[in-house]
Order: sequence, then structure tokens, then C-alpha cells
Amino acid sequence: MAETTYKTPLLDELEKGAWPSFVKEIKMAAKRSPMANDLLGQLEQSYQEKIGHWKHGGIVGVMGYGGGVIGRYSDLSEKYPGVSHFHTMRINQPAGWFYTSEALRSLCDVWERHGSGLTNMHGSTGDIVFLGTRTEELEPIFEELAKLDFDIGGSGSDLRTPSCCNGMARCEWACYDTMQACYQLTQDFQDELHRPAFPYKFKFKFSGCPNDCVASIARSDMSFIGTWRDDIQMDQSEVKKYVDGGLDIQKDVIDRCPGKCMEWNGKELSIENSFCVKCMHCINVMPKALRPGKDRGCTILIGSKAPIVEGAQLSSVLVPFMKLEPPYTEIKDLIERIWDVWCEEGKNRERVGEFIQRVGLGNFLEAIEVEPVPEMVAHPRENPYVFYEEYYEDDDGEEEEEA
Amino acid sequence: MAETTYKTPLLDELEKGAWPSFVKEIKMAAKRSPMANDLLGQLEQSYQEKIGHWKHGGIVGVMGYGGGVIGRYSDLSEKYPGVSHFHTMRINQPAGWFYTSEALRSLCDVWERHGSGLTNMHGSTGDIVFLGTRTEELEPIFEELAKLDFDIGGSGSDLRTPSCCNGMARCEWACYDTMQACYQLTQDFQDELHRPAFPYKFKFKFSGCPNDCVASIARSDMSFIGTWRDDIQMDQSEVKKYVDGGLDIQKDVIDRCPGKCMEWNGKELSIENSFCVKCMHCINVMPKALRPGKDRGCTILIGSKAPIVEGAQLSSVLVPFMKLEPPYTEIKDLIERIWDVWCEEGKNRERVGEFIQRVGLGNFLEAIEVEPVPEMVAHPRENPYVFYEEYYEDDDGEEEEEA
Amino acid sequence: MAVERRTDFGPPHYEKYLPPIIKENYGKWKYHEILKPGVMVHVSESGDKLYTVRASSGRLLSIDKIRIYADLADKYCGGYLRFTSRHNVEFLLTDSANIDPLVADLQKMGHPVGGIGNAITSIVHTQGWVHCHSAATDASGIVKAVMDDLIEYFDGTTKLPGKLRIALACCLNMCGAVHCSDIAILGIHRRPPKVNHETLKKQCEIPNVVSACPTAAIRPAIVDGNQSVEVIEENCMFCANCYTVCPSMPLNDPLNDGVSIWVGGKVSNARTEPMFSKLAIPFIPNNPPRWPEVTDAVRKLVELWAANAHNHERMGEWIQRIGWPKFFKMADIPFQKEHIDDFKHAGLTFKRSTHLTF
Amino acid sequence: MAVERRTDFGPPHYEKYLPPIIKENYGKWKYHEILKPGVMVHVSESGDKLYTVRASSGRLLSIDKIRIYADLADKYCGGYLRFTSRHNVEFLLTDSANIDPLVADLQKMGHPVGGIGNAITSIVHTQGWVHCHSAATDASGIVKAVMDDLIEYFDGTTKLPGKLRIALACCLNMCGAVHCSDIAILGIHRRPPKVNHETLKKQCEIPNVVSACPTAAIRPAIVDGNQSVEVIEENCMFCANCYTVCPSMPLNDPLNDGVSIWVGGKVSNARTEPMFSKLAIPFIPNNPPRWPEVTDAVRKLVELWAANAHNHERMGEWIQRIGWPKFFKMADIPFQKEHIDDFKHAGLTFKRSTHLTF
Ligand code: SRM
Ligand code: SRM
Ligand code: SRM
Ligand code: SRM
Ligand code: SF4
Ligand code: SF4
Ligand code: SF4
Ligand code: SF4
Ligand code: SF4
Ligand code: SF4
Ligand code: SF4
Ligand code: SF4
Repeated sequence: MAETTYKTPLLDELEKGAWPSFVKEIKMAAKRSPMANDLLGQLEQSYQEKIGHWKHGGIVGVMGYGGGVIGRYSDLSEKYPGVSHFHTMRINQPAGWFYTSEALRSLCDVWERHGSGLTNMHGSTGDIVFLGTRTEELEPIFEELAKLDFDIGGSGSDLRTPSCCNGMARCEWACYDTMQACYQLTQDFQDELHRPAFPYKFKFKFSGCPNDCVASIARSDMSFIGTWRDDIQMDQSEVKKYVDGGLDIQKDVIDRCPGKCMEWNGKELSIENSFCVKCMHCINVMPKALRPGKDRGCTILIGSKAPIVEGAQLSSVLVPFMKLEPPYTEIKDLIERIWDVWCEEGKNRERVGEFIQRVGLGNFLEAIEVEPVPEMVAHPRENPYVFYEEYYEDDDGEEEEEA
Repeated sequence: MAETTYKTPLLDELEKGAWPSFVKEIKMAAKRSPMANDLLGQLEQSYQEKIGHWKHGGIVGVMGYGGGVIGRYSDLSEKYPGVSHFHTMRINQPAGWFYTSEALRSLCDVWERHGSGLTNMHGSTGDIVFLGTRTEELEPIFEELAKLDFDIGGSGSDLRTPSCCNGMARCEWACYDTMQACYQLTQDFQDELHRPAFPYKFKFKFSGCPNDCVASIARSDMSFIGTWRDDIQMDQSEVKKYVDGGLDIQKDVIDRCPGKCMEWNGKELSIENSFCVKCMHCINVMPKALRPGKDRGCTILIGSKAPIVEGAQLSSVLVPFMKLEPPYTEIKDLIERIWDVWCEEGKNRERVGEFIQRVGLGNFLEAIEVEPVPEMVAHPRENPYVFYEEYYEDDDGEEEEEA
Repeated sequence: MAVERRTDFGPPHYEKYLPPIIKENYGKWKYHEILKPGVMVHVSESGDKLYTVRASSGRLLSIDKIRIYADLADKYCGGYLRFTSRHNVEFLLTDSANIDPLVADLQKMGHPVGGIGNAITSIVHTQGWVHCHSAATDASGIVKAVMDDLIEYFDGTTKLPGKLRIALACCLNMCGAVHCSDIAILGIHRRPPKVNHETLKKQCEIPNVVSACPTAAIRPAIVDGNQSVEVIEENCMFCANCYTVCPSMPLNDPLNDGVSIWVGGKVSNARTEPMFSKLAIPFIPNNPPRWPEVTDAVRKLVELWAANAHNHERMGEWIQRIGWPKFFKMADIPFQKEHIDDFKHAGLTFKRSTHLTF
Repeated sequence: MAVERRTDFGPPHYEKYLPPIIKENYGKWKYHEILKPGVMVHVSESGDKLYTVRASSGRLLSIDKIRIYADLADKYCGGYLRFTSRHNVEFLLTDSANIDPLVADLQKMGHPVGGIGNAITSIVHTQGWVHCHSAATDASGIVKAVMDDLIEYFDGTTKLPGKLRIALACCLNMCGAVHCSDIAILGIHRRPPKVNHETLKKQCEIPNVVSACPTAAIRPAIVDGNQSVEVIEENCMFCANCYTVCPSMPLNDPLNDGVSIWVGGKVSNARTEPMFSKLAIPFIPNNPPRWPEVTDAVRKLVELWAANAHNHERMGEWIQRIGWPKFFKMADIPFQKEHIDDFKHAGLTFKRSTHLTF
């Protein structure tokens, strides 16, 4: 294949330095792929001109799926024909991002045959991102992936590829089985994941404890964060060892405890667990000495998102505590009730968090049949603008239902 | 005067009990005043029916003044002719609510001659409230008050009667002279106080220190709260005495210090004053040992109000620190700039706090010529929706001013 | 020609009313001490001592009572007295021997002495049925009933961990500025305005009425041939702002008016920043003359706080420490939809972390 | 007839990829220890030990590099490896003797080992000019430049008081979810959309475009005979939501695009509740290939925090403790109008107390 070799003086500057160089990666791929080569050329031009050269994406995909592919075309396709099409495929990663070398190699083989040879491991939603291919390659890629048992992830107004922390696989703090929950709900909601039918995107993320190592509270419409209800497990002798080892337990642990519920008498640590807000801090600092309690489950929160349009949100508590265990019936029912209400009444491009703010959390709870509890709010209302729903009529003195 | 004696079985219940009884007061006044007597009758009816019997106020006043009188008419004036008119007069109290017995008596005399004989000492804005008189009495009352040097207070869309804590008169913590400032600004803005020409009401309140004994941060469009910039004055031997006297200095003082800047080594108290947020707590607990610093002045805050319409607000910092001293030129200039902008651009019935939120604090500061400082915000913006006001044009590369 | 009428002379200068000891020690006070309930002394750098005796005034005062105050002031303290920002009366003494007789006189005439220090002081309040057209409840009546019940906390009989401020406003205009009180009693309407279509066009400007509504519940309409407005009832949250601008839209309604109870606000900057009060009890019907459900509810809240708060811990600080879920459980108040904010900034009141206790 | 095409089978089951030691100890891990930069051990209740070596992947990986990872995994750990939620690669070892050789191999090939514990780990980021049509800046280029500069904090050469998370998003869509990062680098446009009036009607639905704008800056208009829209420029805050729904409204502009820097966000519930990042530096022009002004600004922030924070104190917690005024002074960043929120909840960001330091 006749190929231009681009001069890339600006990008070359980014081959220097200690951090892995994406320019080197592109150059490596460019050795074999004209697409990657033309990406290099176009990117150098972007660096020169300080502007991207991609057109607004078009809709492309694989048969029967409505999402999972981001269409992308160069606005300099004559100059860089290799990137005239440069679509992204989102491949649903295995829960926890665990791989065998064999699995990785077979993915690489598919991508060598049909794409630019460039990837993101991983995209920020969590997918394996195959970066750059042509429309006509999509179906063959899907076919080959299917043989490897790799399915496509989400994009558009659908359930997005769920992701989870490595949880019980490699973490002592997992309060529920994040990988199983993530896998199972992904499987159970395949239709919602592949066929955009929501008002907008919807994301699940699963973290095994309040450290929230997949940033679920900031980045998912529904955040599952492990927690516990009983007492922190303590090994006093290990506490002592930390202190003897130089830990300033007063300053670095006790004074930083948001529950203000710890005391150290020089020999023993005591915790007033009814005030512990399960923040993880003391456990984080003394992993050998303290562990989450034994009555474990998760807090379910709803609504986080990036700023567009109504401003960023963190998720807020929907279910203070729930055991998240197979067959996940209770949670699936809840999710479906939420989707029903949101699909029925949500506006186009309105994330569920924005929807809740528009209709009111109280009304939303009624619609999804969840009882309000004080754990859902940082504090009760401050303004006196209460929509009392009933009033008495003068004539008959009977309570009348409004609204 | 022929007068009905009303049966007041419900109100009579409120003559019982240890707290002073307003019913007794009304009855006392009713002995001499038919207005007070009819008030008693109408009020008993309200208690029976659980509803007030006042009509929406009309505009009444004294010559040349636009405010200071709240018109009030009974909707049962045939039954209770004494309250057919029952207007309120707001009399500007002396700063700090200090009186001599003589001053009080002469006020009572005026009110005995011309009104119901009922008062509020004081209204919640701070005025002496003369409760209940007829339109034709207003002018005579004003005339007599003028002789006593008592002028009328504010009402309607004007400057409302300013009020202040007793400050230097009886408090060791006053960081500026609240009574003088209150008096002087009241005098200097007489026109604004008496002739409604603002978009809505505007209130000043003056507290000598952050304890804020006139609730200025919650109840005034402009709040003047005393503070200091240097170190808290300490008398270590007095500190010791408090501790010896049983004060748990660690738990009740140090652990409650929001600046987390105090330490007690068993003998001496030390304060890292650069972290002290001037909350007053330690001083409140140990008034003999600690005192505000010597470099005193006040923080000026803007915008508090009750909920109607956009929701309640607390005042927010406008000037972190200013010496508030005669001739008060700097502060008067600032106030006038604020009024100019608000009068020009504020909507009808838009308090200044609501106005600022609508136009943006940054724009407001520009208009009143005050530099933004980080003390004005709890934190900088979290959303990325910044109205950058300039951009370069492609052709000439020159910065262009927008908006 | 008439003599020019004197206007705009402003309030009298306060100096006229200051006792000599204050003039001499103005700005020179050094510290104060609380001597007993309702009595404190301020000590000057000069060593001078000013004694204050504080009594409840009740606020709604007849001139007869004010004259009695004046007499007491003459008798015990050279005629000098003042009122406080919470409407108590304070007598300013230089001779400590006069304290006890003055206290005795005040108590005898039914004006309890107290409210200083860690106590409940007078309830800031408003007009209610005594004077205001907007009132959803009476002011003075509830205040009297509540304070009769809480007198032990005013007069020092029962000790408290900190200051506790109660306020009452008889409608959402909140003249009592209850929005930052430890306990707030707030009169509320619960029935949308009943429009008087006959008078409306005459009394009110329709565009003003429409734009007065924060929730856009009002729209212009022709009713029975009158130019008027209609209210979309499910959008009304009973703020009565329409009534303020238009007398033809009254909300007062004996069957549906009542009070709500709010907790945890504060004004001072001491320790924590000032806080708004939050909704505790959405609705209690009006039950004059003594509103027993309200006095009970307030007492329960006071007792709960008194029993559980740390020293110097205001109601809101205590709740902040224990968390709202515990508060609702301990106060035995059911948490309902009404407690959840749904106005403009509602989203910012949701719990956006997993910091929960179980 | 064709065989039915297999769809909706979902991701492979993770169990296939778990090393035996994990399968055996699933849910039984007892504690972990950090052995050295980038290396930790998890100890099971059974006593089994799993070693993890974490290296930066760079995220944008060629299949060539992935194959090299696969080879390393085969060589040192039975072929088992994983990636993290921040795009690092982790090798899962059972034989501690393999740690050092693996680390050496990784370092040799330019993939530094580190990022565990109190360190700066990889920058979560997005596509930039490599793939996205919305980008106001490049992603990979800035990330590379910044991390080259901060490498000492990744590889453990320089110790830090706590974790510090940096993220980058190339436009306000914030795919990098930078809104809760200790330091966020955010690509921003600063010029309103340049409407392509010729294509607009064809490509976009005008009502959608109009309603896409959160500040109502867009209104329908006829321009040169085309049905199109016009932008009220002073109402535009450059969110590009109009461009997302309509390709005829591009905001990309080499002269005006650049980045802003945000600080003090966090995600974890450790100690404090999760927090949003706040604006520190409103604008830095794009300066490829190495964005020196950005790397400088980030380094200054890191150093300031590192020098002043307490143990385990995240950037936002540190700033909360010292207060924003001190932060701006110490960071030597001028406080400007841009820092003051003016969007919907702006009022709630104002300082509503006198808790100030001087
Ligand atoms: C590829 C990826 C960035 C990356 O480099 O990792 C990405 C890329 C795009 N995102 Fe995203 N988003 C990606 C994760 C995110 C995340 C992070 C997350 O999921 O944890 C967010 C923030 C969290 C959230 O959902 O709010 C995110 C918030 C957005 C938004 C703003 C949504 C909002 O409600 O505020 C948009 C705009 C939109 O939806 O129209 C957007 C839109 C886009 C589009 C499709 C551009 C567009 O305007 O249509 C980008 C395509 C880029 C391209 O050409 O490759 N992307 N996007 C991430 C997906 C990879 C994957 O599947 O693993
Ligand atoms: C008399 C007084 C209550 C009292 O018993 O003490 C009072 C009484 C009225 N207030 Fe007030 N306000 C009084 C202090 C306040 C305060 C407290 C303060 O000033 O510290 C507030 C809260 C602080 C504030 O300004 O926001 C207050 C907030 C309101 C509001 C709501 C304003 C808002 O922006 O939210 C209204 C409604 C209005 O202005 O239309 C209002 C309106 C009224 C009106 C005029 C009724 C109306 O709708 O037009 C009341 C007349 C009652 C009557 O017939 O006597 N009143 N009003 C207080 C004035 C006495 C005095 O001059 O000393
Ligand atoms: C007389 C008065 C000022 C005036 O010019 O009228 C006053 C006077 C004093 N206040 Fe006050 N405060 C007065 C209303 C207030 C208010 C306003 C209010 O309640 O509406 C506040 C804000 C309340 C709030 O935060 O909601 C107020 C918050 C304080 C505080 C802070 C208390 C706290 O811990 O939050 C102190 C300090 C203390 O008591 O430890 C204080 C301390 C004091 C001291 C000790 C100051 C001094 O050294 O003279 C005075 C006597 C103490 C007392 O009453 O316990 N004063 N004080 C007011 C008496 C009202 C009354 O009759 O009860
Ligand atoms: C591997 C990974 C999860 C995964 O399934 O991929 C992971 C793994 C661990 N995290 Fe994490 N965290 C991982 C992303 C996160 C994230 C998400 C993020 O950064 O986007 C967070 C939230 C960050 C935030 O708050 O902004 C996170 C907040 C924590 C915390 C809380 C730190 C804090 O003080 O705020 C801990 C506890 C600690 O380190 O003391 C923690 C602790 C841990 C422990 C010690 C848990 C354990 O016992 O195994 C693990 C190794 C520690 C380490 O990296 O220092 N992990 N951790 C992620 C590695 C990312 C990376 O490559 O660097
Ligand atoms: S979120 Fe908790 S359980 Fe999951 S990896 Fe992080 S620390 Fe472990
Ligand atoms: S988990 Fe957090 S709140 Fe609970 S005891 Fe430990 S530090 Fe305190
Ligand atoms: S506000 Fe301060 S100065 Fe004024 S009376 Fe209260 S404590 Fe004293
Ligand atoms: S005034 Fe407040 S912040 Fe300052 S040292 Fe005393 S308690 Fe701490
Ligand atoms: S609170 Fe309402 S009802 Fe009470 S006096 Fe004020 S305006 Fe009137
Ligand atoms: S009471 Fe308030 S919400 Fe109801 S119609 Fe009137 S203005 Fe609107
Ligand atoms: S942040 Fe913006 S520019 Fe970057 S990938 Fe996401 S949508 Fe594209
Ligand atoms: S960029 Fe945003 S604010 Fe500007 S016109 Fe487009 S949608 Fe409106």
C-alpha cells in the first residue's frame, strides 16, 4: 500500500519524557495501518492549527444494534483518506477489567484485521474502545467478536456499558459482589443496552465500598456503593501495632473521623458505631486492624451526571441499604419501575437526575413506589413552599384529594 | 362613650399562665379606649372562627411622607366600629432601644390622646409600633411626636427603619459603634426612609460582633457585623481560672472551634489566629479571659430576606473588612452606588438579594465598582458555564470586547 | 404663610437616653457575668458595674403597662431602661441592692425575669389576627400558650445546654424572620386563593397578579364575563404572594389554615455558620385559644434537644451531629413527602454521599 | 435460510479471566499492604498472597503494545492481568520473585510503575483531537506533557500526603468526568457558535436547537433567506450543547479555545463527602505540543498542596481547612469575576457568614 510518511515535528515532541507516549503508539500502529498513519498526519495538522479535524458524527452501527459505534469522519478526508471513516467501536469489557493474555491477543487479532490497530484500554465509561475503522468493517468485526464472546457496549440513549471495581476479586473491603452484580445486570438488560429507547443515556456503576473506586457517585445515573450496617470489625492488637509503628492515631484517624465517634485511650480504640457514617477512613488507614462489619450490602444512589445541560450532579441516596444478591429480583424491579416512569415522562435528552429535579423527588418516589426516608436528604426543606395535596371544602368539611 | 362589654371566653383562657398576657393588656387599654375594646370583640370572634377579620390594607399616611403607616380596616366594621380604622404607626426607635422613663411616658401620652393605647415594644423591624388609630389622627400624632423629636419609620418600598444591637453601650464585644452608625445612617438617609422610591423594601441592621444580636445576617438587605483582623486578646491567668472552675476547655471550647486553631497544653491556651474565623465562640465561653482583637471594624454583607418570592436568603459578604467610623463617607458612597444600580435595573418587588442573583454577583460588583475577592464566596464556581466576555476575531487577531 | 412643617428629623439621638454609667463607660466594657437568671453585670475597664435585669414584656403592651415600667425604672434605676432585639424589657441598674426588689416587683406583676444565657428567651413574633390581613394563624395567642408552657426554661428553673430561639410568623411573609430559628412556628395556608372574580379587575392589575406567582399557577381568564384570573390549583403552594399584590385573591381559610414547625436554624456565627430552619412538622391545625398540639410539639422538641445536646450546642448543631434520620426517629415524627424540598434548589438538599448511619 | 445471528449475549463472564488464586480467595481477602511504589500485596484469610504490579498504560494503546503486555503476563504471572478504573495496567502475580524483573521490564519499555497509595495516578481523560468533533483542546497531548512533568509523584520518587486525582476532559461534556477531581483540566470554548446558515435548516431541527440552549441565547431567524437561528452572543456561555444537537453550530475555534483548571473535587466518601471541583484558573490558551503553561500551573498546584496538606488530606479537604481566600493567595491566582458562579444555584455559593480569616 502506497503510503505517505508524514513529518510530525510537533507530535515528535511528545515522544520524549517518562510517561508512555501515545505518539509512539500511533507510530507503531502506523507501521502496519494506513488508517493509523493518516491519523498521525491529521493529528499533526491539528497540532499545527490548534483545532480538531473531525466532522460531527453520523449514525453507523451493526445490524440489529442501535448503539455501540460512534461514527466519525475526517473533514480532511481527501488529504487523509485513511481517516475518511474513523469510527469507534465500544466493546463491553469483562467485569472488573480482568483478562488473560489469550483474550487480549485474540481481540488484537480482530482489530489488526479490521481496524486501525489503535485502542483505548479503556474508555472512560469502561468499554474496550476500538479506535478507528470503516463502516464496512463493522459487521465483520462484530461477527469475529461474537465468536470470542465479546459483545458490543452502549452508546446513544440507552443503557451504557456498566462497570465495576474489582471488588471481591482483589479487595478486602468489597461489601457485595460487584463483578457478579455488574455482570448479571448487564446480561439481564441487554436489550436496553443495545437498543436506544430511553430519553437519554443511563449508566450503572458498581463500587464495593464507599471509597468508590469506579467513581460511581459522580458518573452514573445509578450508583451501587457497598456499605455495612453493623459494627466495624476491630483487631485491637493490630491497632496497637499501627500506633507503635508511628501512626498518629489521634491526629490522622480520630480527628478526621466524620462521625466523631472514635476514641483512643492509649491502649484501645473504641468506636461508637451508631455514629459511624461508614466513610472508610479509619479502615483505609489501618487495613490490618479494621474491617467493614459483617452485615453488608449496598447503598443505591441515583442521578449523577456531567454538567450538560442543567449542571453536574452527584448521585443521591435512593435506597439507604439493600442486600445486592442473586437473583437480583428486587433491584431489577426497582430499575424497571424507574425506567418506566422516566421513559414515560422524561423529556428528550433529560437524564434521570434532571428528571427527578424537574418533577420533584417526592413525586418521583411516589411514581416508583418507594417510601420517602430521611436518609434521602441532606436535610429537610428550608423553604415553606409545600404542595400540600389535600384541603377541606367549606361546605362539607370533607378532605378533598388534589393534584 | 357607650360601649359594649364583650364576652371573651376564649381570650380569657389566655389570661392564665406565667407569661405576660396580651389579653390583659388589651383589656387594660379597653378600659379607656373603645378602639381597644372593639379589638377585643373582633379578636374573640377570630378565635371562635379561626380567621382574621382585617381587610387588605389601604394607603394612608402623614403629609409629605410615603411610608411609616400601615393602613388597616376591619371587615366587620359595623359590628366593631372602634376598629373600622385600625392603622399602625411605625415610630423610629432610638438606636439600641434605650429610653428614659420620661420619654416613654410622653410617647404614652400621645398615644392615649390619639390611638388605641396599644403598642408593640417593638415591631420586629425595630420600630415602636403604635397599634391602631384612625386616619384623621395620623397628622395630629405626627405633630405631637415631632415635638418630642420622634420621627416616623419606614414602610413600603423604602429604606426601613434601621436597627442595631446595644453595642458599645453595654457590650464588651462591640467592634464598632453600632448605635452611632445606625443613628448616623438613619439621619443621612431620611429621604430614602420616608419616600418609597426603591423597587422594594431595603433594610439595614447593625450588630457589633459576629454573635449578631439583631439577626442582621438573616433579616437585612445590608448587614453590618463587627469583627477584628488581629489576634484575640488573651489573659492566660483568667483562662486558667475558667479551667480550674470546671470548664472542660478541650471539649467545650477547643473541639468546637471552627477554625480548629486552638490548643491547650494544660497550662496555656494558644491560638493560631491566622486560622481563627472570628466566630466568637471561645470568647463567649470565657468572656473574662478572651476578647476580640484591637484592630476592629466590620464585615458588610448584602441581601438577606424572608422567602417571598425567590426563597429566603442570608446576607453574603460584600466587604470583608471595613472600618466603620465617622463621617461614614466610604460606606455612604457604597450604599448609594448600590441603590443606584438596583433602582435602575431592579424589577418591581425585587429585593436587592434577588436582584444580585438575577444579574450575577460579578456583574453587580462591576456595576457598583467593587473588586471581586474570594471572601465573597463560599467557594468558586463548580459549573463551567463561564461568560467569558472577550474573544479574538479570526481575521485580525485582536481581542474584542463583548457584552 | 404657614410655618414650614418639620419633617425628616429622624429618631432622637440615643445619647439622651443613656444612663450616666453608660456614657462614662461607652466602649469600655471589659466583661460580663450572669449573676442569676435574668440578671447580669457588665464590668468596665474602670471597674464600674452595670447591672441588667431582664424581664419578659410580652411585646404587645398597653400604655398602662409602659407607664408601670417607667415607674419601676424611676424607682430602681434613675429612670433608665431599654428593650431588647427580642422585645424583652431591661432595667439598667447601678446599685446591686436594687436587683432583688426590682425582680420581685416584676414577678409580682406577671413579668417573669429571665432569658439571659443558656435559656429560652421571648418568642420573636408578628401580628396575627390582632392586626394583619394575611395571617394564617394568630401570633400572640400561640406565643402566650407556648411560653406559659416553657416558662421553666425562661426563668432559669430548668437548665439548658445552650441558647434556644423560638420565633413565630403568622404567614409565609415571615415578618418574624423565623427562617433562622432553633424552633420556628409558621402559619400556613393550605388552600389555593379563592378568586373574587367580580372585584379582581377593579382592584388588581392582572399582569402583576399573574407574574406574582412563583410557580406560574395563575393565568388570565374570563370568568362569568369578568376579566379575571384562574388558579391551577395543583401548581399552588400557598405562598399568598398573589394576595399581597391583589386583595381579590384571599387564601385565609379557617378549615385549612394552621401552623408548621421548623427546627435547627440559627443566626449567630458562633461555632457554626448561620443556618436556615428546616421543616419538622408539616401541619398542625389551628386550635385556639391555646393550641395544645403546638405547645406539645414545641415542648417535645425542646426536651429532646435539652436531653441530648452537648454544651453550647444549638438545636441545628445537635441535629447536624446526629444526622436527620436520627432526629426524625428520636422526635417520633414521620418523614413524609412534604419534608423533601421541591423548589428551585431542591437538588442541593438531596443526600449526595453514602455518609449514613444505621 | 441463514442461521440466526447471535446478538445480545453480553460481555464474557469474568470468571474465565480470573487467575486461580483469585477464584480460590474470592471474597476472602483480609488486608493489603503497599510493598513499594506500584507494588502491593493482598493477603487472604487463607494466607494466600496476591501481588499486584501497576504500571501506566497511557490508555491509547496499539495492539502491538497490548501484545507485549500479554507476553509479560505470560512470562511473569500465568497470563493474568487487568486494567484499572483509571486505565493503568495491573499484573497479578503469585510469585514475589517475579516482581522485580517485571518492574524492570515495564520500566525499560517506558511504562513507569507506580500510582498506588498516596500518589498521583494516571489522568482519566478523553479523546481530544485524536477522535472527537467537540474537542476544545487535545486530550492525550496535555496528559502526556503533564504526566511527564509529574512522574516523580507517580513512581514514588517524591512522597505525597494523600491521593491526588487529575482528570482531563476536552470539552464541557466532561467525558472525563473531571467535575469531581483534585485537579481537573477542562477544554473550553470561548467563542459563540458560528452558525452555518446554509446547512442549518437541512441538518438540524430549529426548535431542538433553540431549546438546547440552557441560557436561551438562541432564537429562530431568517438569515439571507435561509430559515436558521441567531445567537445572542452575550448570553452564550459556550457549553456547545447547540453543537451537540446541530452540526451547523460549531464552536471550535483555534484562537479562542483553550483550557481551564479546576481544583478540590473528590469522589470517595473517605472522611468528607464527595465534592465537585471548583474553578481555579479560568483560561490558558492552547499551546501544543507541550502546553507548558498548563504543566506549570498543575505542578504549582500539586506542590502547594503537597507542601501544606495534612496526612490523608485531599486537595479539596486542604482548601476547605484553610479557606479559599488563603488558597488564592498562596496559589498566587488572581480572583476574578469568572470565579463567581452565575448559573442557577449561584446564590448558594456566596459566603453567607462572617467566618473569615484575615
Ligand atoms: C469515548 C468517551 C471518552 C473517552 O475517551 O473515554 C466519550 C466520548 C464521547 N462522549 Fe462522553 N464519552 C465517554 C464517557 C463519558 C463519561 C464518563 C463515564 O461514563 O463515566 C461522561 C460523564 C458522565 C455522564 O454520563 O454524565 C460522558 C459525558 C458525555 C456527555 C454529557 C452528558 C451529560 O448528561 O452531561 C456527552 C454529550 C451528549 O451526550 O450529547 C457526551 C458525548 C460524547 C461523544 C459521543 C460526543 C458527542 O457530542 O456526541 C464523544 C465521542 C467521542 C469520540 O468521537 O470518540 N459524553 N461521557 C467515553 C466513552 C468510552 C467508553 O464507552 O468507555
Ligand atoms: C409589623 C411587622 C410584624 C410585627 O408584628 O413585628 C410586619 C408586618 C407586616 N409585614 Fe413584614 N412586618 C414586620 C417585619 C418584617 C420582617 C422582620 C425584620 O424587618 O427584621 C420581615 C423579614 C425580613 C425581610 O425583610 O425579608 C418582614 C417580611 C415581610 C414580607 C416579605 C418580604 C420578602 O421579601 O420576603 C412582607 C410581604 C411584602 O413585603 O409584601 C411583609 C409584609 C408585611 C405587612 C405589611 C403585610 C402585607 O402583606 O402588606 C404586615 C403588616 C401587618 C400589620 O397589619 O400590622 N413583611 N417583615 C414588622 C414591622 C414592625 C416594625 O416596623 O418594627
Ligand atoms: C440584649 C441583646 C442585644 C440587644 O441589643 O438587644 C443581646 C445581648 C447579649 N447577647 Fe445576644 N443579645 C440579644 C439577641 C441575640 C440574638 C438575636 C435574636 O435572638 O434574635 C442572637 C442571635 C441568635 C441566633 O443565633 O439565632 C444573639 C446571639 C448571642 C450569642 C451567640 C449564641 C450562640 O451560641 O449561638 C451570644 C454569646 C453567648 O450567649 O454565649 C450572645 C451574647 C450576648 C451578651 C452576653 C453580650 C454581652 O456581653 O453583653 C448579651 C447578654 C446575653 C444574653 O442575653 O444571654 N448573643 N443574641 C439581645 C437580647 C435578646 C433577648 O431579649 O433575649
Ligand atoms: C484498582 C482500583 C479499582 C479498580 O477496580 O480498578 C483501586 C484499587 C484500590 N483502591 Fe481505590 N482504586 C481505584 C480507583 C479509585 C478511585 C476512582 C478514580 O480515581 O477515578 C477512587 C476515588 C477517587 C476520588 O476520591 O476522587 C479511589 C479511592 C480510593 C480510596 C479513598 C482515597 C481518599 O482518601 O479519598 C482508597 C483508600 C486509600 O487509598 O486509603 C482506595 C483504596 C484502594 C485499595 C487500597 C483497595 C484495596 O484494598 O485493594 C486498592 C489499591 C489502592 C491504590 O490504588 O492506592 N481507593 N480509588 C482503581 C485504581 C485506579 C488507578 O489505576 O489508579
Ligand atoms: S470501591 Fe472499595 S471494594 Fe471496590 S476496589 Fe475500591 S476499596 Fe475495594
Ligand atoms: S468509617 Fe469513618 S465514620 Fe466510621 S469510624 Fe471510621 S473514620 Fe469514623
Ligand atoms: S452583637 Fe456582639 S456586640 Fe452586639 S450585643 Fe451582641 S454580643 Fe454584643
Ligand atoms: S473565635 Fe472562634 S474560630 Fe476564633 S479561635 Fe475562638 S472559637 Fe476558634
Ligand atoms: S407574618 Fe404575615 S400575617 Fe404575620 S404580620 Fe407578617 S405579613 Fe402579616
Ligand atoms: S398562593 Fe402563591 S403559589 Fe398559590 S396562586 Fe398565589 S402566588 Fe401562586
Ligand atoms: S469531553 Fe467533549 S471533546 Fe472530549 S471526548 Fe467527550 S465529547 Fe468529545
Ligand atoms: S454554546 Fe451553549 S450557551 Fe452558547 S448558544 Fe450554544 S447552547 Fe447556547
